[in-house]
Amino acid sequence: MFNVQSVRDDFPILSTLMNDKPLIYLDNAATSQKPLTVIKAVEDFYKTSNSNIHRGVFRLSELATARYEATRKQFSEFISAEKDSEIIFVKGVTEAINLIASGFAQTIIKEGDEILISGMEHHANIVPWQIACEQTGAILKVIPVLDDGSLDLLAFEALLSEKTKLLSIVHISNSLGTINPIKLMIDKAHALDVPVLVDGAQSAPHMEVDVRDLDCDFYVFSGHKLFAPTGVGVLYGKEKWLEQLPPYQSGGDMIEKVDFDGTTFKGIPGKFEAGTPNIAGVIGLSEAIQYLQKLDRAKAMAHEISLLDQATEGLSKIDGLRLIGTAKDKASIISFVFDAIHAHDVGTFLDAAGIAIRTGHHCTMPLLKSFNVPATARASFAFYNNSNDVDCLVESLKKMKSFFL
Amino acid sequence: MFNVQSVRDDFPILSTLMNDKPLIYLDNAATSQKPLTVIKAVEDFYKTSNSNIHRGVFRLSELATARYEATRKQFSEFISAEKDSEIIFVKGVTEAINLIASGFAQTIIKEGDEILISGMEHHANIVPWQIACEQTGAILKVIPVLDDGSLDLLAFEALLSEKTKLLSIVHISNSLGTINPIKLMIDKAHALDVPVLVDGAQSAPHMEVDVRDLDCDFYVFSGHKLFAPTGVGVLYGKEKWLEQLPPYQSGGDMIEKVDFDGTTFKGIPGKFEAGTPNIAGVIGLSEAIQYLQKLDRAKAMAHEISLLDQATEGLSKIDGLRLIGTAKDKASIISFVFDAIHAHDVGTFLDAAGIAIRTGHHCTMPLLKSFNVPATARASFAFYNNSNDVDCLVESLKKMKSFFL
Amino acid sequence: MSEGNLQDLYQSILIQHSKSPLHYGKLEVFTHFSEGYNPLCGDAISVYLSVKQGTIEKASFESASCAICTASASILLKAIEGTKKESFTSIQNEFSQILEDGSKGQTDTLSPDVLAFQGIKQFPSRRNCALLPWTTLKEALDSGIKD
Amino acid sequence: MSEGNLQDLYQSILIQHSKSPLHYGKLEVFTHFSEGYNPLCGDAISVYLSVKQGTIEKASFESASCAICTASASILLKAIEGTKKESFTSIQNEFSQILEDGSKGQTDTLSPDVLAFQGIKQFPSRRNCALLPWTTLKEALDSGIKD
Ligand SMILES: Cc1ncc(COP(=O)(O)O)c(C=O)c1O
Ligand SMILES: Cc1ncc(COP(=O)(O)O)c(C=O)c1O
Repeated sequence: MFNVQSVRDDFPILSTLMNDKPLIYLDNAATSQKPLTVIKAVEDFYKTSNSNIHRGVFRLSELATARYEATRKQFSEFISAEKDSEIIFVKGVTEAINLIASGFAQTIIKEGDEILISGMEHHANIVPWQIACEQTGAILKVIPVLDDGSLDLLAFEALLSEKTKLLSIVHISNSLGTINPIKLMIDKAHALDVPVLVDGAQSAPHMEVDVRDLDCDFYVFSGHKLFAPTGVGVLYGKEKWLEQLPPYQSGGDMIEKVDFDGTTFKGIPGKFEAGTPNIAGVIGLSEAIQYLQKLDRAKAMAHEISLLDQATEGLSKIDGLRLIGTAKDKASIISFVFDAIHAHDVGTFLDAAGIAIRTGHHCTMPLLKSFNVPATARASFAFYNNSNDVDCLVESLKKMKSFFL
Repeated sequence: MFNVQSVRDDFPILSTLMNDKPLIYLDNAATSQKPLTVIKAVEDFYKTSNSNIHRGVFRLSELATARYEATRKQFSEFISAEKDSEIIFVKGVTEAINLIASGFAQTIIKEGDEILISGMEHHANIVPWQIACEQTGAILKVIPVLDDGSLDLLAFEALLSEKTKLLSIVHISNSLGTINPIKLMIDKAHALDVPVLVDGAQSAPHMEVDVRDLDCDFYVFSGHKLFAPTGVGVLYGKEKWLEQLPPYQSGGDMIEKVDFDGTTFKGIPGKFEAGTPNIAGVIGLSEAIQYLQKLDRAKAMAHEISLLDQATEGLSKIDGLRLIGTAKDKASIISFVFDAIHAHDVGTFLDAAGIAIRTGHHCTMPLLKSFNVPATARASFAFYNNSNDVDCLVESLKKMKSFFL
Repeated sequence: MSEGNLQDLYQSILIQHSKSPLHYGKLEVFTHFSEGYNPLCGDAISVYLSVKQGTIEKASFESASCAICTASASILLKAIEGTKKESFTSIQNEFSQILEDGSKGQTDTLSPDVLAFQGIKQFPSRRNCALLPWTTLKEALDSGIKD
Repeated sequence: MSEGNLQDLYQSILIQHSKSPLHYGKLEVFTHFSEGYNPLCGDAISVYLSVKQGTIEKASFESASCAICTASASILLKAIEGTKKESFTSIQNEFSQILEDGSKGQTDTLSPDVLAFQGIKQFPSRRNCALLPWTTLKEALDSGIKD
């Protein structure tokens, strides 16, 4: 069995109050909480080791550089990348996708080409492609979402063609919890030589990721959802792709030589890491990965699924509540609406009970439009949530009904 | 008098050892150390208040959003901006300049136009313009640097013309310490309707900045050099310019509405802040500004200048040492070379004595080329350095000579 | 905050307005129209006005919105019907005042129901919900079909 | 670390090589050439080789570089002159070994002077200084003018 209490003790915020009630944090899909080891690592870095990297010959700087580069290696192992240089540190998933979209627009996509995404993408995996298409004259194609919140795989196959220059697809929907069959989709795409970018914002926190097994061409992460600090993320890309793409931002640290007559760039990963990075963020990320590696992740996942099952059952019994997203394969994210109570009011009511959930479009407006709802209430569970959290959610929603109706 | 000891007590790292010697940190131009209040603010945020912003209706998220937006206001006041919405949070100076360069390349610069920079720019203020020029067919013009490390202002006036679409200029040179007469330069530029971007990476830590008094069009900062966390920075831009520039990165939080038929963006500042920002970084920045506001900055600056004078005098007496950068108006940054000892060996020797300086090209290769040196050793002082630090530097350099020669 | 404050926010008068909003529906004939949207929560509202010789003769709205927004629209459109276009600004100021400081001040033009919005002060993220109908109506007046 | 370790790094033999490097200068006639650059510290080096029938008959370098890099070049070029092109790899491995683990192992081809580089292990940021002449020479051999 997964010892959830011992895990909870690692996360200081879980023993605080919100609105005078013990905090029940169910907004993990927006951002995760941080274990004490991560918080301490950042604190210690600033107290004892803070220095810029890659440039100093003094001990502090050497150590900071070594830790920064060791995190690259560690993350590379964490997701089974082939080479450490395939790991690029970025600000988060949004920056990662912008980097790739901008590179594709500059060097790969031509007029008439197609980019394939799905109807359940986060805005971060829609808007950069709209812009890339606008700049190049390419066409954005969208895989439809079925009523249960799974992808229409037949339509997917029909949409995939030799015109497709990239399939960019979310691994786990942040609004619905749907786990997409990306391995299968990658295989189909590769059969037509179409590279695949996987938006892993929601998957890395919930499951083990093996990019070599998936054989995806890009995989992107946000640290803040992965129990690490804000402002840091990771772009994984296969070497052959990273080498093809032009630099994104330019400036210090990503160059080999600057001259007013011309500038030469570093190879990967350096060419994509311009300027002083979020060094403390990377060091926090390193601790977060270590924390995850010490967990029994299989048990943690099983625990999350048991929370999801408990919530699904509890919520299904509430009259007037409708679940949005009921695909067979789901992670511990659950969206719902009430016939007669707006999601926003649901959020405020739960807030008063100390329960933090998200309400709104979750940066997936087109998806919500296809479900014909303006907003949902969404509870998302991490491995540190427990069945009491779910009970409180269900009980509060029942109370809420009598409050509003 | 400036009470440097009491200030030193605020910075935990200053009482640590490096190579078994008390740390003497003279690499402040690369990155600054952080006061305990900043470190604590980040720690407390993660322990008690961590949440995503702009999206949640629950208390934690409201508070995080309020603090994030309050920092915008605070920073706006700190630099006397006209409107809070002129403050954009970015990763640092590198991202800020890339954002502006990319926007100018897309909407303002045309073939044959000119961008004017100087010969003492950091790579972050060179390479993005080289790329923008390459993309548009514009021409990069460079204000020459005189032998003492000041700008050739006559040449500047000659280079400025109605073809100039932007003057982008460093306020204080990170390699030489030269303080450029930017107010005068801005006046000259504005007389020809040329907007001015000021790279304030090195100025904000050393002096008070008043963007309204300067009347600059853009001013950019890196938090990590301003006693704040890594991975956060600020782009100030006049409203009229920010409104003209297109969004940079796209994704969540910067949109009004996303639809597969078309997307509308938020106004400023939102349109430039895509994705989850470095929330904890911004909160740390807020504390750093508060810390600075509590200092008597005039006294702190006078103290820094006394350190610079002491160092200049001490170093000048060492045979075979040559100062690089001897402009009249200088901040507390001092670069030097030895006839017979390479900067890199200087750095290693000082390191063994617990003294952290930078050696190399300091991301200003063209500048060093113009001085005909491959690298310099650079000591840069913050207000928390003291005269003992300078004494140790000078004494160690003397010892070094007998070691190597 | 507690369920006590929650009752401050969702006063029964407000809940009532949200369940049975006044002036709900689309005008058959209208001279001014605007749509408002709050991306944070997904509130969406359409405001219809029929303005004749500077007087708002008819006003209605349709919305997919939370209780706060719906109640706010209900109270606003009731208050605005029959008034001069110009008086909108003063009504709007009155309302802002109530949101801002929960002032128990006079309500000159607005029905006393509007005092139900005093509780919102404690819920900053819900302020925009209450304001959406107001900004939308303002837009309708400013940029709608001219009368 | 202390000044003791500093002496490990800057052994007197190494200082000597750096002050009076062997094989310094440009060959008048050369078949292979390459430039190397270390952006971290600004070390720059040019390597000149004259290769005939697979044998490196002459080797020299010019540089603006730190003591470690200069000494490394001096020792390398002395060792390489007169050897077969193919033997470079084994010499290079030998050198890497010394940097890596400070091994006191045999030096088969290299002059015993090279053992002065054992101290570098404690100074990871200086490793590249020692390696630059080696990678540059390798490049000269690989991509230089063919003999
Ligand atoms: C003058 C100047 N400009 C730009 C930069 C780049 O700043 P950052 O690396 O924080 O983006 C620096 C710092 O290295 C600098 O000193
Ligand atoms: C599926 C998905 N993609 C992308 C993002 C954007 O991530 P970030 O805001 O960290 O850049 C998120 C998180 O909001 C997400 O859930």
